[in-house]
Amino acid sequence: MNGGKGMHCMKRDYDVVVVQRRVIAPQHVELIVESPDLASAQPGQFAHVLTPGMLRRPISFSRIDRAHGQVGLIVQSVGIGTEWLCNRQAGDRLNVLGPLGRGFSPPEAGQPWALVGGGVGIPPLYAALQAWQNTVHVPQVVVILGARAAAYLIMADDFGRLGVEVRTATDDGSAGQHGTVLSAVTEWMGVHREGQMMACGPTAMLQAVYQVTANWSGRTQLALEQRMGCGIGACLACVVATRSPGTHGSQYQRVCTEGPVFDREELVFS
Amino acid sequence: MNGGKGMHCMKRDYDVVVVQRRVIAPQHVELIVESPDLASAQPGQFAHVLTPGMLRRPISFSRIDRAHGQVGLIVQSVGIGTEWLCNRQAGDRLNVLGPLGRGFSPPEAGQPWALVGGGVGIPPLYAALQAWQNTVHVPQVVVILGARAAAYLIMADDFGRLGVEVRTATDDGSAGQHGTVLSAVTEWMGVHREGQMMACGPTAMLQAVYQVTANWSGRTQLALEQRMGCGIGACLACVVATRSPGTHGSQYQRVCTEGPVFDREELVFS
Amino acid sequence: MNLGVNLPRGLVLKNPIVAASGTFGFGPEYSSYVDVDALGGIAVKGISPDPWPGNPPPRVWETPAGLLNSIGLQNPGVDAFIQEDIPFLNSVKTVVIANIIGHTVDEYRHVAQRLQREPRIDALEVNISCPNIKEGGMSFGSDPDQAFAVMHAVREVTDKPVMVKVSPNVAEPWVIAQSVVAAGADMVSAINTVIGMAIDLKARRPALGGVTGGLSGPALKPIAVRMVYEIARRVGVPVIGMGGIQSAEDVLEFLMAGAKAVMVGTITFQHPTRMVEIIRELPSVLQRYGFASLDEATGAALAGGVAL
Amino acid sequence: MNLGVNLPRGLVLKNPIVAASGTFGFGPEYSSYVDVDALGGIAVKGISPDPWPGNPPPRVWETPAGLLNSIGLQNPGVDAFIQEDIPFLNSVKTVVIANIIGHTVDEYRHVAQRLQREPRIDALEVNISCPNIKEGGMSFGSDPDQAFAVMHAVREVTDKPVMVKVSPNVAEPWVIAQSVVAAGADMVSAINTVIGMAIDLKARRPALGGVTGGLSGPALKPIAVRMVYEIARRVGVPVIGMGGIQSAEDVLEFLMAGAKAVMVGTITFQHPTRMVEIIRELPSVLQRYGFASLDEATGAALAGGVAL
Ligand SMILES: Cc1cc2nc3c(=O)[nH]c(=O)nc-3n(C[C@H](O)[C@H](O)[C@H](O)COP(=O)(O)OP(=O)(O)OC[C@H]3O[C@@H](n4cnc5c(N)ncnc54)[C@H](O)[C@@H]3O)c2cc1C
Ligand SMILES: Cc1cc2nc3c(=O)[nH]c(=O)nc-3n(C[C@H](O)[C@H](O)[C@H](O)COP(=O)(O)OP(=O)(O)OC[C@H]3O[C@@H](n4cnc5c(N)ncnc54)[C@H](O)[C@@H]3O)c2cc1C
Ligand SMILES: Cc1cc2nc3c(=O)[nH]c(=O)nc-3n(C[C@H](O)[C@H](O)[C@H](O)COP(=O)(O)O)c2cc1C
Ligand SMILES: Cc1cc2nc3c(=O)[nH]c(=O)nc-3n(C[C@H](O)[C@H](O)[C@H](O)COP(=O)(O)O)c2cc1C
Ligand code: FES
Ligand code: FES
Repeated sequence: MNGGKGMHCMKRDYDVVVVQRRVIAPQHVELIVESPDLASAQPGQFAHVLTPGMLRRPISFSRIDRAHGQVGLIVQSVGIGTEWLCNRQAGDRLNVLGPLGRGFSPPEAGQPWALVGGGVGIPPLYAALQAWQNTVHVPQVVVILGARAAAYLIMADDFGRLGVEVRTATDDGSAGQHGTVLSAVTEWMGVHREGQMMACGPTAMLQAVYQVTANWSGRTQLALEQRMGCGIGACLACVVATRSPGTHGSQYQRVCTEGPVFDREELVFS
Repeated sequence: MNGGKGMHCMKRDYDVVVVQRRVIAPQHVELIVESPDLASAQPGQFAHVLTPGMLRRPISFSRIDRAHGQVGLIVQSVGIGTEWLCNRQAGDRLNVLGPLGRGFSPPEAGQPWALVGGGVGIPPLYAALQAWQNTVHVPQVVVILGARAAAYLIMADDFGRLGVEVRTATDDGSAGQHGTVLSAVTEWMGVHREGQMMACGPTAMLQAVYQVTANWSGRTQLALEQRMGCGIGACLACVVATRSPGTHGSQYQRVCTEGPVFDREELVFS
Repeated sequence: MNLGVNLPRGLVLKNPIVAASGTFGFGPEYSSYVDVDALGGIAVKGISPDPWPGNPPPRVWETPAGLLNSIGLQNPGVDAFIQEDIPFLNSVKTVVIANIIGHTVDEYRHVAQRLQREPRIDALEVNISCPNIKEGGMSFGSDPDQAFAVMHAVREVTDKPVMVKVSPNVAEPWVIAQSVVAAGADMVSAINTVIGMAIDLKARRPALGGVTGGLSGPALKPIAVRMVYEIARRVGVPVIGMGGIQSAEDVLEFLMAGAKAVMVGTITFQHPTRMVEIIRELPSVLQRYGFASLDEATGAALAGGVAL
Repeated sequence: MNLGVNLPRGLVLKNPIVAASGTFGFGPEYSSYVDVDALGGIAVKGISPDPWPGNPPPRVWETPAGLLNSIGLQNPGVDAFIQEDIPFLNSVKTVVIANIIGHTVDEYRHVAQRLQREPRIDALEVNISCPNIKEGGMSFGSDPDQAFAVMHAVREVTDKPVMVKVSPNVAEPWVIAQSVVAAGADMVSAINTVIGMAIDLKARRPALGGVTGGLSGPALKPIAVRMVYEIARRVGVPVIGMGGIQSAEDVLEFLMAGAKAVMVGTITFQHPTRMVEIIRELPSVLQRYGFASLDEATGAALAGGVAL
């Protein structure tokens, strides 16, 4: 079609089949979809999923099973699009674009590693741990999970089965520490002056992590959410303020293309 | 609720259940719905049916079975609303307003009676014949049906089973007379200088019937279609030009309220 | 929660949901489908001095999440309205707002004067989207001076509460709103329909008998919310917002943009009882978003860092 | 069926479907999802003399059948565009239209002049919805004289085909269209987005970082069709129509309202390949409605009894 232009290996939107659906928490559903294409994703990347709304919905991968060509999507029902997604059943098809965006950079060997997740920010951290736990040797791994209440501490068991230390915090104290992930994060940074952190969750949580890591000498990667249009870099809807200029002439970079994962030093986060 | 105002016997929109669905011609589906309320309808009245569009869709009754509290709706798929309706299955619910509008006046005893229908204008004529064949004594009944082609001559068998004379015409000559219902109508008027006619069908057909009955001394009732908003008389969307003023100060009357059935003498039809 | 709304000149709505003019007839049509008395009020169809015939059909056409209409303000004239419709309206236990229209300033004045003597009419809504036949057919609503003249004439002959309904088909509807307030309008209602058009592909002609028509329904909502926002922060009088309301959340959106009450139109065609459902749900929706009263909600999105 | 469209100054589109400015980036972004060469053309994002930062996020919000955006014309400036984006565009085998923006007449002239020397740019689209910073921030598109001044300045420095993109946020966009044609515009493109707004109920503030935004998508279609109709019958130059196109039927609707070609924007976000599908389906849709060519369809709903 684009003969002669080597750069044009045509991607496109495509259909994938839901092979399994399970309710994992109130208003939270995990869909396992079959798709070798999506299963080529890096942890932290996302699929842009067609729903009945005007725009597609960005959803991260909760697990990436390259061997079986399957990925997981954990969806929290918060509006028309996610409600529709949560109602999909095994056998249904989803139309997707992806995998999209820049995922997490792999952890560095030899450095302690903290994965800090809140709400539906937890799934991509699981995908990250799954991908790199056995390929990168790190001396210590801790997973710090936060949620409103015990019922919403999604994937805690999955992490447990990977044999890593899991600390939890809930707003209402119904499981783990009473409060946010912040105290566990601070405590961990106190012990590990060097190290690496990957965080994903609600903007308020990421802002707090951004603040407390200000004087920490480790590396912090934050996976952001932003309202998106195209999902592929064309519309400049999904921007976040950054220190170095992105493309298109401003201090803004695109969450869908340069992100969703940014190094904290890149961001201007208030 | 409206205590004291005797006029306010509250109607409302309500759900009815589809008990049977059958494909009766290409793109034509008959839905039998259970509803004693709808089954109180007069032939020629309609239900205003909720579909995924902005507005409801007006659909006439193809049969009215008061005894069993059931009515039939024959729907031709011509757009988003009717396509959705044609896809309803037994067990599904429809939300309706109705029965609405002014149906056919019953035939007068002693006068020969012609029912002239085209396309999805045929169903209300069947309801009329069913209602009055055994209650009003008329000396002669003829049913004249037109359609694009043989496959679209809906309900011809149903009429046949009522034991009346059925003449048919198709645009392509694949059944009955080649051409429109007009020649059968003219022929019948030639034989019956007095009599009564009820016609329902596409606007072009009704206009032709309107023309050819201009000097006929019988009574002609025409059931019209018009784009509707509310369906209950409030929005003045569904008007047709008439000789005598309707309500609301113009020569227009409302198809949903004063109609859909009008005496030809009422109409200014060009 | 108290849903009452106090408006100028002693006009009190029992709740902020009013049926929009032209979508609720003259009252009786929907009265067997909706408990009219439960509504905050009803605005009847536009009324002119003499009968207006309206436009040739077809008069409605659907568009994505919207409705085009070219009814053309068909109405029986003010005398027939008083004689034939007020008797029914006398039995209604809620606020009745007469929507008035005219082709000249004198026609508006005439209708307002006739209705001044009718106690059943609680307020007037001056629809200035009509073409001014003396001034070449441009609508009264597209020129601040003409809008002023209409409102000024109406104010001379009535002491009833008066709202002027502004048209969105101008660059700066708030200038019109400011002008009618200067002329004595007690309130502003916003917005009327946006002019639109559709083609009937099969018929190869404009879909509406009136060629162009007015767009209403959910498609309009973002345009309407913006107009309410722009007007509310510029005029010192209550704004009645409308355009595409389907739910109690939509009502809250208009309140937060600056409206004191709302009108609901097109959705009634789909769901005759939706207005009553909205009234029922409104207290819990307000609470869900942290508002203890209607007044707290009104204008809530204008405060806090939004530059005027 | 031949889908080619001949436009002024030798501009030829292989088909009437052009990607709308701001929805297709600078070309490369969608190039791995769509066969860009199959399109009639692409209009790149608005380009100013210097980089513009754009508005703070959030920059998009969904509305019923519509999309609000407040991107704020973020772009790297004409120099970066020429250096970084033209190389890719050189590999594209279809028409490239540069959308140009500025805060003063001189800024528009500057961008047009810089691009005059770029053979890859086949045509200019002058976006006059930008605020005029010298004249108090009102957009160039809301005043016929200012619109004239912009087009006049552009015409002085370029002999490329130029279309002016009119804004629907004025009472009479056709007056603006007539004015820019008088100033030398070869074509008119219509319409840009309608200003709208939404409230984020949970956040209790306007949903967009820019407070108000531009409404695009299917909700807009009836407004856009009407504008194209009003403009096409008043200006003697080709009109490129747009606003809410989702299907080949929608394209036909714009053609029948008077457009010679169309642009397609928001729907691409949902379906990147929709434009290519429309191109494939267009011949059979034209035939289904009885048209043997594009030209037969253009303006078909204007003829036959529609009073001007
Ligand atoms: C990179 C990325 C990854 C994400 N991964 C997940 C995930 O794995 N699981 C999950 O449940 N959610 C995830 N989200 C959030 C998810 O996309 C939103 O919850 C969803 O778009 C809401 O759509 P809705 O129709 O249900 O809500 P509505 O509020 O009806 O949506 C209206 C519009 O706002 C947008 N929107 C609303 N909330 C958000 C949000 N938080 N972020 C971005 N856009 C939003 C929607 O896309 C839509 O365009 C992710 C978001 C991003 C940006
Ligand atoms: C009193 C009355 C009785 C009817 N009875 C039947 C019947 O028994 N069976 C049947 O199949 N059809 C009947 N029709 C026609 C039917 O209502 C239309 O075919 C239907 O509304 C088309 O909707 P759509 O969404 O499929 O088409 P679209 O073209 O997508 O509809 C768009 C809009 O136009 C309106 N519309 C389109 N065509 C017509 C039409 N011919 N008449 C009125 N409005 C129209 C729709 O209601 C809708 O608002 C009747 C119409 C009227 C007025
Ligand atoms: C069929 C119809 C008729 C209308 N007639 C009038 C009218 O007579 N006077 C008026 O001021 N507005 C009239 N309107 C406008 C509505 O009152 C309202 O401003 C508009 O429809 C937006 O609200 P909605 O989206 O809730 O319908 C009419 C609207 C419709 C749909
Ligand atoms: C995200 C976005 C960005 C846009 N940016 C521009 C722009 O830079 N220049 C311009 O002239 N129009 C811009 N537009 C308007 C579109 O080109 C088009 O006029 C409008 O979106 C209507 O078409 P649609 O409904 O098919 O999207 C933009 C629209 C969107 C949705
Ligand atoms: S969503 Fe369009 S650029 Fe990111
Ligand atoms: S459809 Fe509203 S009056 Fe007939």
